[in-house]
Amino acid sequence: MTILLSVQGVTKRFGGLQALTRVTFDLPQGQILGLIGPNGAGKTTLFNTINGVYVPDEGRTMFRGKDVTGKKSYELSRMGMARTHQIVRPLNDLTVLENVMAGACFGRENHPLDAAEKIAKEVLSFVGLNARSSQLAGSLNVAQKKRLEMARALAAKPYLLLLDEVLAGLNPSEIDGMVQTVLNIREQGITIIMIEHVMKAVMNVSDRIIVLDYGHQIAEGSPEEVVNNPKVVEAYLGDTRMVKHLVREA
Amino acid sequence: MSILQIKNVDSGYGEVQILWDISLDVQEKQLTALVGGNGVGKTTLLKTIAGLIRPWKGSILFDGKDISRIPAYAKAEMGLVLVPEGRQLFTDMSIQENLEMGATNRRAKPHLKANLEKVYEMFPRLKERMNQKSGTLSGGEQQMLAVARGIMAAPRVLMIDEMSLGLAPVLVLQLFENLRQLRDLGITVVLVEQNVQMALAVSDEGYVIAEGKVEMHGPASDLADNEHVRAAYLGL
Amino acid sequence: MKTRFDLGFWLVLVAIAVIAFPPILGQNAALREKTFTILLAIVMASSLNIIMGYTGYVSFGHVVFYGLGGYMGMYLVDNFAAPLPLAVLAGGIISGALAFLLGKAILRLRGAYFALVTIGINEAVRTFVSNFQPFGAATGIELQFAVYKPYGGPAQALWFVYYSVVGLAIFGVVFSYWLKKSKFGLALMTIREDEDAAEVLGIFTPDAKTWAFVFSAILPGMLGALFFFKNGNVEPSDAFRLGFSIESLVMIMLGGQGTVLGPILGALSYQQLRGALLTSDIVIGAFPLKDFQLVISGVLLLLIVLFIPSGFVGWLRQRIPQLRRVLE
Amino acid sequence: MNFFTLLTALIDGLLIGVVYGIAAMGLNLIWGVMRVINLAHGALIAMGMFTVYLLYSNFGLNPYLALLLAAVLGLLMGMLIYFVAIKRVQNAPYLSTLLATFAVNMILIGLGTAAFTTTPRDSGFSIGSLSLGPITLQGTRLVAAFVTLAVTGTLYFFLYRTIPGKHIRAVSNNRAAAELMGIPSVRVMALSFGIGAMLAAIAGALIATFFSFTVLSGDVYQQKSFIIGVLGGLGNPLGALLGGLILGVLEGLLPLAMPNTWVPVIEFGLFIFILLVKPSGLLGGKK
Amino acid sequence: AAPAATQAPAAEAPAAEAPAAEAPAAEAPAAAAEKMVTIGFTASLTGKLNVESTRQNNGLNLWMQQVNDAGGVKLADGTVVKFQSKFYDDESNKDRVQELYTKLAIEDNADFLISPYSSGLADAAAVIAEQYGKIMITTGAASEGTYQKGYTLVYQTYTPAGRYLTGSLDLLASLDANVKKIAIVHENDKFSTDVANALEAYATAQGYEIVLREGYDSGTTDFAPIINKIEAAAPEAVLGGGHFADGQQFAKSMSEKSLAVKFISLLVAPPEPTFAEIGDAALGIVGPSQWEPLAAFPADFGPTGAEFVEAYKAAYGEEPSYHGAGGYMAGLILQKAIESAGSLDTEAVKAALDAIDMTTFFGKIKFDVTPESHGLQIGHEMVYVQWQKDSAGALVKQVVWPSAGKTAESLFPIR
Ligand SMILES: Nc1ncnc2c1ncn2[C@@H]1O[C@H](COP(=O)(O)OP(=O)(O)OP(=O)(O)O)[C@@H](O)[C@H]1O
Ligand SMILES: Nc1ncnc2c1ncn2[C@@H]1O[C@H](COP(=O)(O)OP(=O)(O)OP(=O)(O)O)[C@@H](O)[C@H]1O
Ligand SMILES: [Mg+2]
Ligand SMILES: [Mg+2]
Repeated sequence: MTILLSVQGVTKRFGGLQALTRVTFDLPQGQILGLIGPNGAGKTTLFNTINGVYVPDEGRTMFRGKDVTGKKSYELSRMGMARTHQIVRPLNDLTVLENVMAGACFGRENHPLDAAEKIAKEVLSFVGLNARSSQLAGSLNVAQKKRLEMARALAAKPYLLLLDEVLAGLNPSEIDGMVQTVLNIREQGITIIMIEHVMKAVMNVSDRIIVLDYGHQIAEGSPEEVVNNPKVVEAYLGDTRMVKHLVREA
Repeated sequence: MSILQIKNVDSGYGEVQILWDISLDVQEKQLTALVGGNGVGKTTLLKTIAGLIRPWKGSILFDGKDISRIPAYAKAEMGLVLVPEGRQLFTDMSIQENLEMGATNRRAKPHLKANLEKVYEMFPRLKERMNQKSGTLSGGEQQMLAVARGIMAAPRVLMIDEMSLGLAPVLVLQLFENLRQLRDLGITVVLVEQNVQMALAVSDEGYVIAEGKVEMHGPASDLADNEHVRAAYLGL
Repeated sequence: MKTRFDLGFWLVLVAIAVIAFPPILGQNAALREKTFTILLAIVMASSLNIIMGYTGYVSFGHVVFYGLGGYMGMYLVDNFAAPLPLAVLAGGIISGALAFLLGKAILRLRGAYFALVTIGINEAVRTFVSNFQPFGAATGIELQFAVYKPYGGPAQALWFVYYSVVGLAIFGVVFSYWLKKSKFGLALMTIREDEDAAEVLGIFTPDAKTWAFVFSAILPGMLGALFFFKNGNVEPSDAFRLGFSIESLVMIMLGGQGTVLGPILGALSYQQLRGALLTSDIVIGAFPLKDFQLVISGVLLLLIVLFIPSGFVGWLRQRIPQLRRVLE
Repeated sequence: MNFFTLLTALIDGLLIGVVYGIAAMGLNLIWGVMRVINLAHGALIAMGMFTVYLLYSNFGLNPYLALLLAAVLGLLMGMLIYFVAIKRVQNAPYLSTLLATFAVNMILIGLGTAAFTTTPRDSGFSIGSLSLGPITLQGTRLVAAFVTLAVTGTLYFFLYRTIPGKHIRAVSNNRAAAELMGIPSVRVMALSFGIGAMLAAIAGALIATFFSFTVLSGDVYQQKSFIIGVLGGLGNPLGALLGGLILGVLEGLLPLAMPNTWVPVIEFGLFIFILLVKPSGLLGGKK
Repeated sequence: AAPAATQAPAAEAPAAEAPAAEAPAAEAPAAAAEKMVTIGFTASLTGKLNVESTRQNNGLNLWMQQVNDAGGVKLADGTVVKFQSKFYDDESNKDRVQELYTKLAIEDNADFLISPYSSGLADAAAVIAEQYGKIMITTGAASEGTYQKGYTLVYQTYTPAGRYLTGSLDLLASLDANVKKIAIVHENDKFSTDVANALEAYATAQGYEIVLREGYDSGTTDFAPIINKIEAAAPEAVLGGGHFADGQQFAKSMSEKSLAVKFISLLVAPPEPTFAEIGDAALGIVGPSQWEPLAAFPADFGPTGAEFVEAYKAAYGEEPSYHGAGGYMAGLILQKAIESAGSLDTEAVKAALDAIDMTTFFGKIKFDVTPESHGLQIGHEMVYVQWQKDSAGALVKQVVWPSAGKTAESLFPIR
């Protein structure tokens, strides 16, 4: 089992605020890692430090055996890391196809335009947006934009995909569709870290879960273990009855 | 008695029509939920009611008065307050200042102190951070502040768009509880939610919106039991 | 995306040809002078469009490249009797070099901050040149009339300058078209739409922006060398006239930023309009139109900004989606 | 070079600096509230100059009374500009507002040129000088400095202590939210633009009491306002005063050490430098 | 001396010239033997040079009206020539000057050209005049550079820049031979810098010590820092300046700051009547003038000074300044040349211009005809004025140099 990503003692401060405190974990290739925690726990910040938007104040990140601490996000992208954003960022004035081509062009495989177009078309039909490929991205609705984010990240053919709340704002039946998509991505051998508040999805999809609270890593383990960890329950899920309810309901 | 009536409203952006002949009746001191899939126009509807978008056709009555052409700020003065989707905080101001700004309208000003205490009690997290600039809060914290600020405006009708978006489950539960309290205090609440089950569970009335039209409406509990709703929106 | 040089390309080329060739065919010098002004504006606008329209960075002080190129060219012609093509090339090189040096530093700034810093750079360079002895400091550089001799006398020299500017214009728009259709162009437009997202997608934004800036600086530099050679003298206040910069922005706005055809149409119509207003004999009531040309231009600009902000071409593309293919 | 030369240069610099400051304050306020760089700022400054000049030379009205009228005119003009040129493009990319205000500038300058030509004017007004030993201070400049300080104080009181002032700050933070909280954002912004324009007009009016000027003179002060705004922090009115003082002092002292034509090179160099290393300015402004 | 410059346009001229024959005929059908001659130029209706340019324009129009009213100019073949003007706004900047002059030369068929105001614009226009083989009389364009480029058809009305302030120094020397420390403070533009360079060379040769040589940018309004610097250098005299606005402000500030110097001489601004707007600050300031209403030259061609002043006042309601006179002179020079040539032919008129040696109300006019600086004005001399108080205490301008033409003794030292 090769370790794709290794996060070692990562700390990030914003002024006086300690957003991440010595976060440490290893992510084996092919797994789906769920990242949960209360609002403001530092989940998005962790993504930002992993993919080079922020430089950690302490600690290191290793990606595919190389120390990538302090590398810029475009360098990491070339190395095979892709992400979606919690708040979608479509390239509004470009077409859906061009959006996805951008992913293929500048991602890991760095394709020329023609090849990128082919890949983009494949990815678009994979996420079910092929009918919209010549539309301007700005004219899509939120759910479509989320799919577009995902398609753009996938077109880069990443080794590691960081998904930041791709399910937020979707209704339950749409969530089912999206969860299926995530599983399909894993089928392709792509490793995933996924931030999610929608419990049923994280619990069902993740191989392993890490829980952050106030920037601290308070628990780690299989979904079962995490759900039953009293620290987690207290910090995040509230009373156990409700947890059961939520998980079952899911 | 209905406090807010929407009559045959059409609305949209630019030349794109989103809402088609929508009619609603919001009863005073009740919790009304608007549910529906993505992009069906729930946010657009709230924006239209709040005055951020002008309705193309039809009328909006508040307390029996036609308010369809009144700008947003004047509606807030009247007590029709929207907590918008996507935070919309005064990012360069502290939490405390944000809350104070929420209470700038004439009706809310006298109750500023009392309301402040009330919302700090509801959201202790905000109290801890009361001097932090709101722009540096996390997504969820910002959502809390947005709801709290709406409450500060001493609304008669409080419309909340996607309150639970990005909030941890524990908070979602608590917030729904808080909404019930507000209703019991005499505030009419209109709720737009992705979390259909939860929304219908706490509400008195429910409207299902589909493709810019009202597809169904009735007592929330009836809707929750409705076969079609269960199949389409609850994934059951 | 496959058919690189399709209908849109030929349309652009035809547009340039229709503008540039009449003076040549008729060997008409007055028309040539008028067209010269238009072509000058086209090259300037098309170049600026690369950084402004494609990349989304509004360079307000772009005239700095024109001015610096002009000075460089004049310096070489005056001191070393350099032939015009060499001087023009040098003008392009020095402007490109300046853009390269500045690029990484100033392109970190976004939005209005970038616009402000470019104004600052133009002013800094202008005031510096006003003190810089090799460039004649405040008095600038003057050419001897004899420099036109090697081109077959002054009249032929003017034609030579004209052919050169036609060449630059054709090169400029073809390059502009090719760039837009290239992978690099896609990178620029991605940056324009959302720079943070672009970085995450793997675009080396600092490099991409710097090169876009360099590409948008070279032709103005060459142009400056041509213009001041024709003019016979150069002074700091003429070379670094901020108004010219802003006029170029206006032309792009008028035609449609981010499109290839837009700057051409914008430059054409703007120059025609200004020319017509400046030389008009119309008197309305007690008011001769030409006294009010500034007011009229202002009102027109305001109307465009307020009502058709995407310019002619942008407006057409929005109105008639089928045209998106043709109007690049 | 003796001590008094330095002292004189310093005082001269401070006195002109505060006036630069007030010109920049208007630009800064408008930027802070609506993220608009007002390229018509110079034209508004010129308007202030001409108001004082025309009232004084035609009707003998005391320039400081004329200044009040100039201020009111500036306020109204600013609101008019807002409604005609800004309101519609406020949410468009910032290039639109830059060009819209530039168009307004063309219109104002064009009208001014048609009416007054670009002939230099001088109000010829003087209230004598104050001599302190070897140092001579011009009365008009001293008064200008005091007026500026008073206006700055009033502006601060207004922004932080009054309801309309707080509304300006809220709208400057998030317009849609302010609107939803019951703040009439359009009126608030029109007011802010009006106040910004008023500050420009006041600056122009003060300058007219001691410098000669033309229809085009506002441009110089507009450019200085950019530098000052960036120095002190764009969007930060107090920063404008600080920036103005810094610029004034530089302009006062630097020529003693180098050819005076190098001063603008230094100024613009500083401008670029600050933008690059601390774009939020010395006092921190709004991004 | 007809280099490529004049021959080349011949290739283009015929095509353009052809319609020229018809156009005037259409306009003046009455007398068969009358011909309208078009004089083309650009003027700075807007922009920073507007004031001087407008005065220049006034002068030219006055001349044109007078010559036409007087029945025009009769050529050798009996044709009566009348004049009309065609002009455009150059906005005080160079971008369109060449385009507009080309338009004037070719489309508008201007027979003769007059320069725009200012050395910079005139220089750009001169290239075009030369390229199309049109004679251009420059006025308001003092810098020597334009005439040292090998042009053959460009003629200068004004005394060249280099001689603007040297006379001031002569005046100073005559007033007090002990004054040795001078400061040269000038606008940082082409014309003023040319003046300052020439002055510096001259002053050094005369044994003056230049304690400060300082340029300032065009558009400078705050002179306080510069004056502090002058004060620190402690000169006895200040010479320099630039154009009107800065000169006026500079003088005003020197007075307000009570700068202790004995002698001040500034360019361009002092001869303007509106210079007196600054009140007592104007007192004692000396300025070079191309011409002054008070200077009475025995005119052998054209009106006398008094006649010109009267006509100008009648037409424009103000005392003429030298820019107005300069505009008038451009026309007068052309008139003289056409009369002597008896023809409108470029070569003939050029020969006449080369031969001109006349005295007008403006002073002597004669052009350099050497190939190195053809067209440079070598006849005309500056006069120097100083603002003084008359017996009633009002500010008046007096001519104080050269001593032969002076109308009053110099005020010295001024402070
Ligand atoms: N500013 C806008 N301009 C144009 N179209 C818009 C705009 N905002 C939303 N739309 C479109 O209007 C439709 C309805 O959007 P709206 O935001 O009202 O949906 P919603 O029901 O709130 O969805 P969600 O659950 O995703 O929030 C969508 O198709 C969306 O793409
Ligand atoms: N740029 C920043 N400057 C200052 N503080 C920040 C910044 N970004 C995030 N923070 C703070 O860091 C903490 C963690 O934020 P983060 O966005 O990572 O939370 P999160 O776990 O993603 O929360 P959510 O689930 O609500 O999205 C929060 O308290 C937030 O206020
Ligand atoms: Mg987050
Ligand atoms: Mg919504």
